[in-house]
Parts: sequence; C-alpha cells; structure tokens
Amino acid sequence: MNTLAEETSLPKESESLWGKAWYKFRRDRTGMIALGVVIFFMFIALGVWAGLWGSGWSNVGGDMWAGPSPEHWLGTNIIGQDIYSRAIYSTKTAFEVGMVVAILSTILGGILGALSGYFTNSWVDELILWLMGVLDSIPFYLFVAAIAYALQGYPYSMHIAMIATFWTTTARLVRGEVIKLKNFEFVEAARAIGLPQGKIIFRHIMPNTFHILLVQATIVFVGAIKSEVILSFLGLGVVDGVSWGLMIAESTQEVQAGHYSNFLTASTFLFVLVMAFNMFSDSLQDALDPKKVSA
Amino acid sequence: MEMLQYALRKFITGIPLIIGVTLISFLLMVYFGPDKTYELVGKNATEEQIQEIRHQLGYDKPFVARYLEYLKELATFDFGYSDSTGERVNSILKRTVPISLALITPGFVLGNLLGIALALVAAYYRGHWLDKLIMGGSVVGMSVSFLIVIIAFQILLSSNDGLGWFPVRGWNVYSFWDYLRYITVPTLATVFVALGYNTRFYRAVIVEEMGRDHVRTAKAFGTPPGELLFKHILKNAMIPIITRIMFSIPLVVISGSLLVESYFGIPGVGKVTFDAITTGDQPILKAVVGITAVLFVIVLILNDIFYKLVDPRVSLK
Amino acid sequence: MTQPLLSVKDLVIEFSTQRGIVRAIDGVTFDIMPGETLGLVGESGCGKSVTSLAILGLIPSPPGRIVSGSIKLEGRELVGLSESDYRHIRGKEISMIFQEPMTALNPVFTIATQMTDVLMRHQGMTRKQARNRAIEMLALVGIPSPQKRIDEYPHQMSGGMRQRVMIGMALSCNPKLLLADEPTTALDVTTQAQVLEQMVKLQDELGTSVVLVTHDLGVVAQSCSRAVVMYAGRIAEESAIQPLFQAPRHPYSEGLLKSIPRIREEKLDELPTIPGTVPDLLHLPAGCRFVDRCYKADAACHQQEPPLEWQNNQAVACYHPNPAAGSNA
Amino acid sequence: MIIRACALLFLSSLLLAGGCSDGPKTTGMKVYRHSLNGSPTSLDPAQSATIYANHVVVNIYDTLYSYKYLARPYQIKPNLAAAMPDVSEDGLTYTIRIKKGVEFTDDPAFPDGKGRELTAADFVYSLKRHFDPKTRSQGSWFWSGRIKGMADWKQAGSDYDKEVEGLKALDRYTIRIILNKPFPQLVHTLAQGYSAIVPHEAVNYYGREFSVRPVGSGPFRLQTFDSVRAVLVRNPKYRKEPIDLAYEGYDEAIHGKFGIEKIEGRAPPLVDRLEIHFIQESLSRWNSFTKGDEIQYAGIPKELLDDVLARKQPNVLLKPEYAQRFFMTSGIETGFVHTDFNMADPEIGYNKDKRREEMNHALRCAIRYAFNWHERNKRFYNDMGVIFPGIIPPVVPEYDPDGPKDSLEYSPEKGKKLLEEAGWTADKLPTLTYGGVAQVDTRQIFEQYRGWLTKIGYPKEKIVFDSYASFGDFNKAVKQAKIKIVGMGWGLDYPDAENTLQLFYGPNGSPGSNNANFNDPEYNRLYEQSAVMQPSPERTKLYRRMNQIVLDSCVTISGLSRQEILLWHKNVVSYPDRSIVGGFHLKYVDIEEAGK
Repeated sequence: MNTLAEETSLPKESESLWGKAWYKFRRDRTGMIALGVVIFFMFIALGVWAGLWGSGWSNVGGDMWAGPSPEHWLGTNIIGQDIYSRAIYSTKTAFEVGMVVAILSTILGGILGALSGYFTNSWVDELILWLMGVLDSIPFYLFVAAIAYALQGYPYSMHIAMIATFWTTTARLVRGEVIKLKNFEFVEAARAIGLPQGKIIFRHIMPNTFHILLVQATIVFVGAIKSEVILSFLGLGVVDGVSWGLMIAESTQEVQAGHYSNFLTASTFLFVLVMAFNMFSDSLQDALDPKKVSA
Repeated sequence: MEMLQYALRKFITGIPLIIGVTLISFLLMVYFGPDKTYELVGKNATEEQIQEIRHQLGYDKPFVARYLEYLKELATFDFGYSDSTGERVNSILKRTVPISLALITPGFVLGNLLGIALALVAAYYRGHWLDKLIMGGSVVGMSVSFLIVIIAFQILLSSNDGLGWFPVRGWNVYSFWDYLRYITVPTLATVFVALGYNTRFYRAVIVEEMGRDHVRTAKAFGTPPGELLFKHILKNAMIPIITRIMFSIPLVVISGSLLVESYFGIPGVGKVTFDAITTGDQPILKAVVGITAVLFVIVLILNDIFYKLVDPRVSLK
Repeated sequence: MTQPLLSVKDLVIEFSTQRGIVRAIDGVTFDIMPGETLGLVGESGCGKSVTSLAILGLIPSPPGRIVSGSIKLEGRELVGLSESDYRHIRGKEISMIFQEPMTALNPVFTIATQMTDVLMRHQGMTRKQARNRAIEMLALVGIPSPQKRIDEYPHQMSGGMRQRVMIGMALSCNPKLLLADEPTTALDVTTQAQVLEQMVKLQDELGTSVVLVTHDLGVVAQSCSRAVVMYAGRIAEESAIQPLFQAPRHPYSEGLLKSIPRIREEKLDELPTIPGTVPDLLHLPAGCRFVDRCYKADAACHQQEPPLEWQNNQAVACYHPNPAAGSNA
Repeated sequence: MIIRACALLFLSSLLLAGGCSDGPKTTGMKVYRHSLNGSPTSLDPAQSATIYANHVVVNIYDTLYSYKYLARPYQIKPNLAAAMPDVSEDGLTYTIRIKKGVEFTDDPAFPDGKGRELTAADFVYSLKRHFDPKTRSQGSWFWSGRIKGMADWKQAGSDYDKEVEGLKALDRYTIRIILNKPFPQLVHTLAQGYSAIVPHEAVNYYGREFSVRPVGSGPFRLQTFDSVRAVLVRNPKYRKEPIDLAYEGYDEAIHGKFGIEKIEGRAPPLVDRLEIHFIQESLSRWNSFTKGDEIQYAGIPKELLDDVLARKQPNVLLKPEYAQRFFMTSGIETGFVHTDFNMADPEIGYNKDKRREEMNHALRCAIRYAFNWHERNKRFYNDMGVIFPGIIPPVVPEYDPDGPKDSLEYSPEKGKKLLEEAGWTADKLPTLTYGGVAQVDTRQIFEQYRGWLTKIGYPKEKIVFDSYASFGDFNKAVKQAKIKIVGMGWGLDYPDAENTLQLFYGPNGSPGSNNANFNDPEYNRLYEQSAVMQPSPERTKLYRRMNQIVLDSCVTISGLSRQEILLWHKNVVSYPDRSIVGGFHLKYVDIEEAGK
C-alpha cells in the first residue's frame, strides 16, 4: 500500500554482485594472501610447462638418498633423482589435474544442473537426478579404479573418473539455484516475450549461477589434487611423469627408514597449495555471498 | 503402519537406482575390469587352459545373460564364490564387514560428535577469536591429505622411531584391549581428517539456524542460551546433520576405509574390495556394489522417516 | 508529570560492516508513558527496528554495538545489563512481536510448548498451570477452540492466527511494555485490521504500554496516541497523533502523509511520493540528512544538522518547519 | 541426543561383532609367528604356484618326497614315500611305495568325521586332478605330455573312474608311474606342493571352497586363513618320526650356533601353533619384527641395510645390537631377475626383413650395454646380489663360475657405437614399451632404466612405462606378447638348470613361460636332447652351450640372484629357508619357552 518501501529498497539490489564481491574480496587480507600463493604456484607450473625449470626431474645421476646439497637442494631419492625438481615438476601435474577436472566437471555440472532445474519434474529432470543418484551411490574408489582400467594406458583415465564423480555436487547446487531463479520476474518476462528456452536457460539463468560455479570449481580443484595423491598411492593415479602423489607413495616405505625428504617435500608442497586454495575459496564464498554482511 | 507402507512404496521407487548402479558398475567391470584369467593360469600355460578358465569364469557368456544372473544373485543375496580364493562371497563379507565396522565406527562417531560440539562452540561465539581459531583449525585439517596424516601418525605413534605405543599394522584382535590398541591410530587419523569438514559443515548449518526469526523470538522471550542452542537450534539443525551422517553410512559400511585398511594391513571389507578391484574378482565386486546400492535406497527411506520424526511439516505422502 | 515507563536517551548504535562503521542510530531520545501507545514511524532502514531491538538488548553483536546513550526501564538502566539479567526482563517485563508470523514461531514445536516454556520460565508455573494460562491467552486473542489449537504446530495455522498467537504469547506474562515490530505488515488488509484491533483492545484491558514500530502511518493513526517519526537514524519529528496528522511540521512527515492514499477524495491523481532515496548511512549529506530530498532545503540546511526542538509537546528537527497546528502563519 | 545414543549403541554392538573374535588360548602353548612378504590366494595344492602358497600347503598336506631340513645344496629325501623310487633301466617306469597307517586329519568331509587312511589311490587321484579342467590347475605343466595316457584321459573327459596307464595304484601302498620319455626331474616335482595328496572326499564335500578348507595329512591343520595371515595348529594325528639331524645334513660349523641340536630325536611338528603373517611392506614387516613378539621372522628392508649390517662382504655380519637379539642366515636365492626382449615383436625381435632383424639384434645388444648391473644391484638389491652371465644361476650345480662376463659389461660408449654402426638414428629408433605393474618399485626400476637408455642417445619420450594396475593385466599383456621389454623374476621349482633353460625353449612361447618368445632351432634341439638326460658332465656341457646361444642373441639382459638375509628371534630354534618349494622347514621350528 505504501510505495516508499520498494522504491527505497531498489537501488541496493541494482549494484552488481561481482562489483561488490570484488570490492569485498579486495578487503579480505587472508583471501588476497591465499590468492597470491595460488598464483605463485600457478607461475611455477607455467614455468615447468614452458620448460624453464623442473625439466631434470627424471635424471638418475645422483647418489642414493643423498642429503641436501648445492646441486640437489632437497636431496635425492633411491635412484638418485633430484627431489626438488621432481616436486617442482609435480606442481604442473597438480595444476593439470586440478584445472582439467575443475573446469570440465563444473561445466558439466552447470549445464546438467541448469537443465534439470529448469525442466523440474519433466523426464529430463528425472533422468539427470537418476544419473546423479547412481553416480553418488557407486563407491568412489571402485568407480575410479574401474574407469582407470577402462581407459588403461590413457594418461587421462584418472581425470575422467574424477570428472564423472565430481560434477554431481555442482549440478545439485545449480539445480536448486535455477529452481529459485526461474520464478523471478526477469525470467517470466523473458518467457513472456517468447524467447527460446535455450536462450532463457543459458543467457538469462546461467549467468546468475556463475558465483556458485566459481566457488564449486575451486572446491573441486582442491578435491582433485587431494584425490590424485591417494589414487597414485593406490596405483590408479598419474600414469606418466611424476606427481606429489607418486612421490608420497614412493616415500611410504622410506619414511619408516628415516628418509624423510621425499615425504616432507611432497606433502609440504601439497599442503601449502591446498591450504591456500581452501582459504581462497572461502574468501571467494564470503565475497560472493549476498547474505553475508560482515565477518 | 503408514510408515511401513511408505517404506515399501519408497523402496519400489528406489529400484531404478539399484538397477542403474548395478548396470553401470557391471558394465565397467565386465568390459573394462581386469581379466582374471591370467591370474589363474600357471607359469607355463597353454591356449587350451586359458580357454577352459575363461569358460569357468563365465567370460564367454553374453553380457545380458550375465547381468540377469547378477540381478538374481542380488535378489537372493547369494553371490557365489570368490574367483581368487574360491571362498564363499557371503562368508568373506561376514568375516570382513564386522572388522571394517569395528575399525571405522569409532572414528566416524567421534568425528561427527566432536564436529558438532566444536561447531556449536564456534557458532555460539561466532566472530570471536574462539570461532576464528576453530575455523582456522578446520581449514588446516581439511588441507592435509588423508594419506599424509596416516603416514605421519603411524611414524609418530607406532614405529620405533616414534613413540612405538601401538601396533605398526595388522589386526590380531582377541580382546577389547587389543581392539583399542589396534584402532587407536587409524581412528585418530580418521577423526583428524573428518573433523575439519564436519565442523565447517555443522557450523554453517547451525549458524544458519541461529539467524532464523524464531530464534530471535525465543531470545526475545528470555530463553537461556543452553536451551536456545540445544532445544531450539539443534532440533531444527538436525535435518541437514542427520542427512549428512546417514548418507555417509553406506560407503562407510561397505567400502570401509580402503586407505586405512590397505595401509595398516587390516583384513576389512575395504581391503577385500580393493584387492577384488585390482584382481578383477567380479563376484566380490558384484556383492559390494549391489549391497551398497541397496543400502543407499534404505538410507534414503530412513532419512525421510527421520525427517518426519524431527520436522512436523514433513508428511510421508 | 508521571515518570516514564521507558525512557531512551541519546541512544547511539553503530554497525561495523566490511565497508566501514555505520551509525544506524544517532542520538535518539524519547519516552514512553505507562499505558500509552507510541508509534515509531519511518521508511525501512531508518533505524526504528534497531531501536526496538536495542530496547530488548537484542542488537546482534558483532557487528552491532551500543556506543552511548541510555535506556531506562522505570529508572533502571538496561544498557550494559548482563545477558542473564536481561533474560529476566525479556518476555516478562518487555516482550516483543515480530513482523513475520510465518517464521517468528519455531516450526518444530507446538504452540503449547512454545507458550508454556515462557510462562514456566517467567511465572514459575507448573506445566499444567502454564497450559491453562496459555489457553486463556489464546482465547483472549480470539483464537477459536484454543484447547484444541494449542497442540497444533505453527504451520497448521494461518498468518493471522499465528500473529495472534504471538500477541498472546507476548502478553501472557503481562509485561509492562510490548514492542510490536511491524506486527501487521505481513498480513492481508482485513486480517491486519482485526489483529490491530485485538492488540489495542488487549492493551486497554491489561494497561500495557506499546511501542508500535511501523512504516505505515495508517496503522499509527488507528492505534497510537503519540508518534516518533524517524529518518536515517535520527528523530525528525515527535508529536501527538492529532497535530501530526493535521499539520506535520517536518517536510519529511509531510511527505509521508501525502503518500497515503485517501479514498474520500474524488479525483484520484497518482500518489505524490518523496523524490530521491534514503541516503546511504555511510555517506550522509552535510547538514540535514533530509536535505537532498527536501523541497525546502537551502544553504542553512547544508550547514549543519538541525537540532530537535520542542514547541508545545511537538518536537521537530528542521530549520524551516511548517507552522504548528493552530498557529496562523 | 538421539544420534549420540544411537551411535554409542551401534558402537558397543560392534565391539561384540567385530572386536572380540575367537581368542587363542595360547597360554602354555608353543606359538611361532612366521612372516612372508606376500600372501597366497588359494590353498588348493593344484594351485600352489607361489612359495607363499607352498608355505601353507606343504605343512598341511603330505608330499611323497621332500628336501632335507639342513642340507645345502638341496637334497631330496622320502617323505610320505617309504623310500626313493625304483626306476627302470630306460628311466621310464617309477615304482614308489608309501608309508602305511598314515591318516588324514579328522574333518566333517569324511563320512563319520574321522580321517581315513591315506592310500596310493589318493596320490593317483591327486595327480589326476591336475588334468581335470575344473581344478584350474597351475602345475599341470610339470607332467603334461610326460605321463603315459594322461592326455587321452583328459580328452575322454577326466573321468576319475577311468584308469590312466601311466599312473596306477598297484596296491594299497604302491604307486606306479610310466613316462612317455625320461624325465629326470620327476622326483623333484613330487616334492612340490602341486603334488601334495588330497582326499577326494574333501574335494567333493567343499567344492569350490576346498581352496580355503584344506584337509590333509601334514604336520599341521588350518585354523583360520585370510589375506593377512594363516593360522595353523598341530595335527595330533601326524606320524611320529624322530628327527635324525645327521641325516638332515646337520653341520656343527653352520648350524651349531642356532641351537639346532636341541631338536635331535624329537618328532615334528615342534610347535603347537604356527602363525604365518603376510606383510608386503618390508618396513612395516621389519618394525613389526623388531618390536616385541608381533612376528619372529623377517628379512631386512633394503632401506635399513646399512643400519643393521656391520659388514656385507665377504660374509654378512649383523651389528652387535642386532646380533644379540636375532639369529641370521644369508644366502642367494634359488632364482634370478632378468629383463627380456620380446622377440615376437618385429620392431626389436624377429623380422621378415633380415636386414632389419640384424639391426634389431644390434639394438638389443646396445641396450644391454646401457644396462648398468652394478647400479641396479646397488639401488634395489642392497649391492649384495650375485650378478652372472646368462640364465644358469649360481645356485644350480651346472653354473659356470668362469664363463665369459662380457654380456654384463656396462658401456654406453659401446652401445652408442653399436647403434651407429647398425645405422640407427634417433628418429628411426622404435618406441620401447616397458611393461610393469603400477607399483612404486616397478616404476622406479623403469625410471632408472630409462635414465640409462638416454645415455646411449635413446630419446626419452621413446621409452614409455606401460603400467598395468593389476598383475593379471600385466601377465595378460605378457602372455599375449604385447610388451616389448619385460622385467621378470624366476624362482626355481627344483635345483636343476633345466627349470630355467625351459624359459627360452621355443615351444614354450607365449602364453607359455617363454616370455621372450625366443625360438632358436639349435637351442630347441639342444634342450630336447638334454631334457631326457640324467645329471652328467655331458648334460652340463649342453646346458652351457644353450646359455651361450641365449647370450649371443641378446634376447635377455641377465641376470642377478638376490641375496637373502633372514633373521629370527633368539628364542626360536630354526634354520629358515624360502627358496625351493618354500616352508618345508616349518615343521622343524621350535620355540624355547612356551608363550605366556
């Protein structure tokens, strides 16, 4: 009955979510530090990719379990490979795994989630929900192992397995969001003026779920590199090259004999990256969460 | 009674799920899983022997026939004999599942209870240093790889270089005392890892509940904090909490803790399953997958029933 | 002059947000006399709800905190009161009704539980007594067959019913003061009227003082004897109902009044509204907070905040107030 | 709170369920806790392909023959058989008498639950089983084509009622075996777990589960068995045969320090309970061993060798702190590790194009030059393995200590030169797939190998690790000749080089044991010729010629026999052995004081 209320509450909404988010994020110290660390690791990875460093990871020149020395900063493993450059090289592996899995599973989850959310209680929704239910009910390692065999030899079997399992969470979240969104005026409007559904879903609805996708992507990234470690330990992980997982797997026996370098190096790298990513992802969540007023 | 009917109805709707899980996994193991034949042939095998074994393993039957067989096995809960040891799958499960449960449960329960406790504290002191401390801790916990934790704990607590208080590995449990000695390290590791995730999750849930209007109302009517937290907030927070716990149960029961078991050499179902995966012991895999799927459906049902118990708004229609 | 039941003096409340410290309440002062109904009026975000929460000591902290000022209940200082002491006041001496009847009641407990808990806590009743009292109250707030409905869950009731339950609950320990925060906003028009009536009636019977927080002057006109008009965390005008509605002295009050539709008038041209928007509390204009939206604004208004000045029990914070009712100019 | 309650309830119920299983009343019992670095899957003698399986099988079942407890090199002796076999002039007919009154352990499989007497017919049955497809035998290759009439019997559908001419029970206690052609190693095969004697009642009663419910006449009977351990208990009905140490090959100088003399004249088995723990991770195993009583026998993990040993050469010596806690023996394994080239692969092996075939030969020899045995030994075999040229390992009598060592030379230069001469260039070189199970050490061995190959100018990206997640799949790839380079180990079944020479016998090509798919007419001829000969200087000469052929054609990089260092607790009276058959010594093991 009184027009003031709406009128005055309008302008707050109209500020862009992203603008605000970035504004908030910039003020979040831990978030910025975390981001810095992540970028640093990414830089290392790029360097390896470009062949600037870490290329010597496979040389077997060195001594057996040599301690730290000028030419081998962090010592060597049993067959005399330089642990430092192996760890460095593994950074690339980690990002490879993380990126591929995060990006693809997010896209997959986003699209399927949007579809099932938009066509709720249609056969599309039913089908997708069923698929998600099924994938969630297969024990993870069994599933990964199966895929790993399925694509034995292919370097990407592990990635595919992870993607196939990780997308469901994203999909569920997106689905929920889309169900909320699709009753909003702007969607109604779009429908009213007879836009094709494809356009509505992907032009009008999807963009409003990007904040979820972004956060999910970071979470999946972390999940991926952590799973890689365990899978590599179980012999289902990285096929060629080297990864922190392989290094730790390698170290599981050594550590009991007091050769800690392999173990400590790999797990430190892993821990720092994962930690940074977690913190980054948290701050991102806070920044993107419209409800959050303050710390 | 209405509940029973409901459960039945629900179970029937759960059948597609079971079909899906079994079908997909069976496809994977039949067409892509490792080929058992070559584990069974001798050092100096002949083509003939290889064919014989393939035949005995049923590898030469058409897929559909084998799948139907599988469904029959699942329906009758008789999965035949392991392809590696020849032991009855059921007796294998009967032997290993209890061990896994005994191994995992303490960590699982502790992980959740502590998680909830810490979450309550953190949520109650939201924004204060205590909250920040707990949350910081849980992020750290989340960031350490399970494998690393296991290795570290084994060195620190079990090996001679460390304290050497607990058995390094194995499972020679004959008394409650043995039991405690053998589960301590795995349990600690499990809790350590689970705690981070749980605390965060539960805190989020509880904080959300705290923000609800009715909580403010309760406050406005002078409800003391204890009552507020445990009666008004926790009862409402129950639903997500229960859901989370419920849905982690099937995997805990069946795949056990594969990592812990294979690292500590504990003959639980997790280890058996993994060996089955790597050696392509299909009868065991079929059992494990099938049972997991069924458990999931059951959990779905229990979960809904639980909703009803907690939340009057939910009706089992 | 009798001493006020509750007196708020120079209350200042700040919220720390990521964008900086926001001063949500900036020196608010008013009294509530026993048995009277005071309207607390203003647009959303003007601080009226914050004020009422402050009275109950429910300002979420962090981020909010009371910087200065005092809130006295019968001369007893409430600011800085310990949680446990406050608990004995909440629901017993001061109780509150909230805007959203849908969510304000706990969905997982029956009405009985929620009401009896309060009674048992504050009146030391047994469950049995408490239950009877609760049923009494429900009957009082006009809930049909209360002894049956008392065992229902909130979701089984209509919005109006729930709000009545809230009122019943609020009054069950016959408090001295009832804070009603937009009690009817969420209800449809007809229910609004009924609920409001119900409230006023009870208040007369029980002699409770009421602070009615609302953005809806219509409601105020119906039920209040006095009103405080707030704008952006400060009091713009305070006055008895009659003069306020006859001759609002503050241009803002004037604007608010104009924006109420009057059915009586024949020619209904579209509602006049106040131009502009509520200022961001972080970036208040220099001088009068209302200056940017005020048709009377001049250089002086841009200089500094106008003080709240009394003129025969009608206070206004403006350099160019409209003439008071009766005074001819 | 609801969940807390449930949880606790749940937990407590579990303790009953999983926590407290059957407790052993070990008080006053002699318990010996053995350990192995791998676990058997099946305990069916017909499937006892691994030493792990044999460790259990030969202690639960009886074999006709066995090896003497202490005598090295190994000497065969009668076990269930009353004496060594009577062999006809032509070496084709064996007549074996078995001991009377030997009974199977009591088991529900038998009509009245009482184990009946073991007779010649049982042996006949047990050997026939290998040729019954249902048995899934892994040992039939010992006898296939050798026992007269067995092939036909199988053809006819493996009907146990039908007789096999070459395998008969003449009477209750006499066995007669007739061979198609002489098979000097026959007696050895009758000491294998494969030839252990099983009662048909049990096989039929337990069906598929017979593999985990063994019923035999051996010194022990099985109590529990799973993937981490097997628990055996004394078989009270086991025949009393006092130990004659002199006969068993007792030598004061060697065995004196282990207190073996204490068991003179006692009748095995000497312990009441025998636990065998299967522990893959060598260090977990070591920790478990060095720590109290968890296990009483183990090897030394390579990671710790320098911490434990005071000296490696000429003879192994423990550091005092260990020497005072543990007994130790060391010796080289009866087997060896080698890396084969798959000759069936035209890119490195045989090729229609003769020119290319020569190039491949050069390539193989070049790769052999790149192979650094010393490094391999140092990093993976404690620098204690014995490196020898070819495929006749030092443990067998036919070994030639002063044969030509050139095949072991490490010289990247020569390798490079060889490649160039043969006309190989980086882009021409084929991609080498090195097959292996995806395990840490396999991967490390591969990476080391790749490191060396780059030194002869082999492009790194052309050397790929073809990893298989399971041994089954790896074995499949090998048996289907899909992998170019195969790293393998061979454990001898019996101390006769014939057992290793057959690895390169053409007809044994994939899926047989000849993983290299080596098929050389001359070699094959010599093999067939020597296979029927009794041990003799002539035969040794043939053996060595065959060895030379293998070396000259660069089909394998070989070989290294690992040094085994075995430790056991001081309160254990034992002379451990894990090489031939495996586990046959366990019945002689004794414990000083009974378990508390």
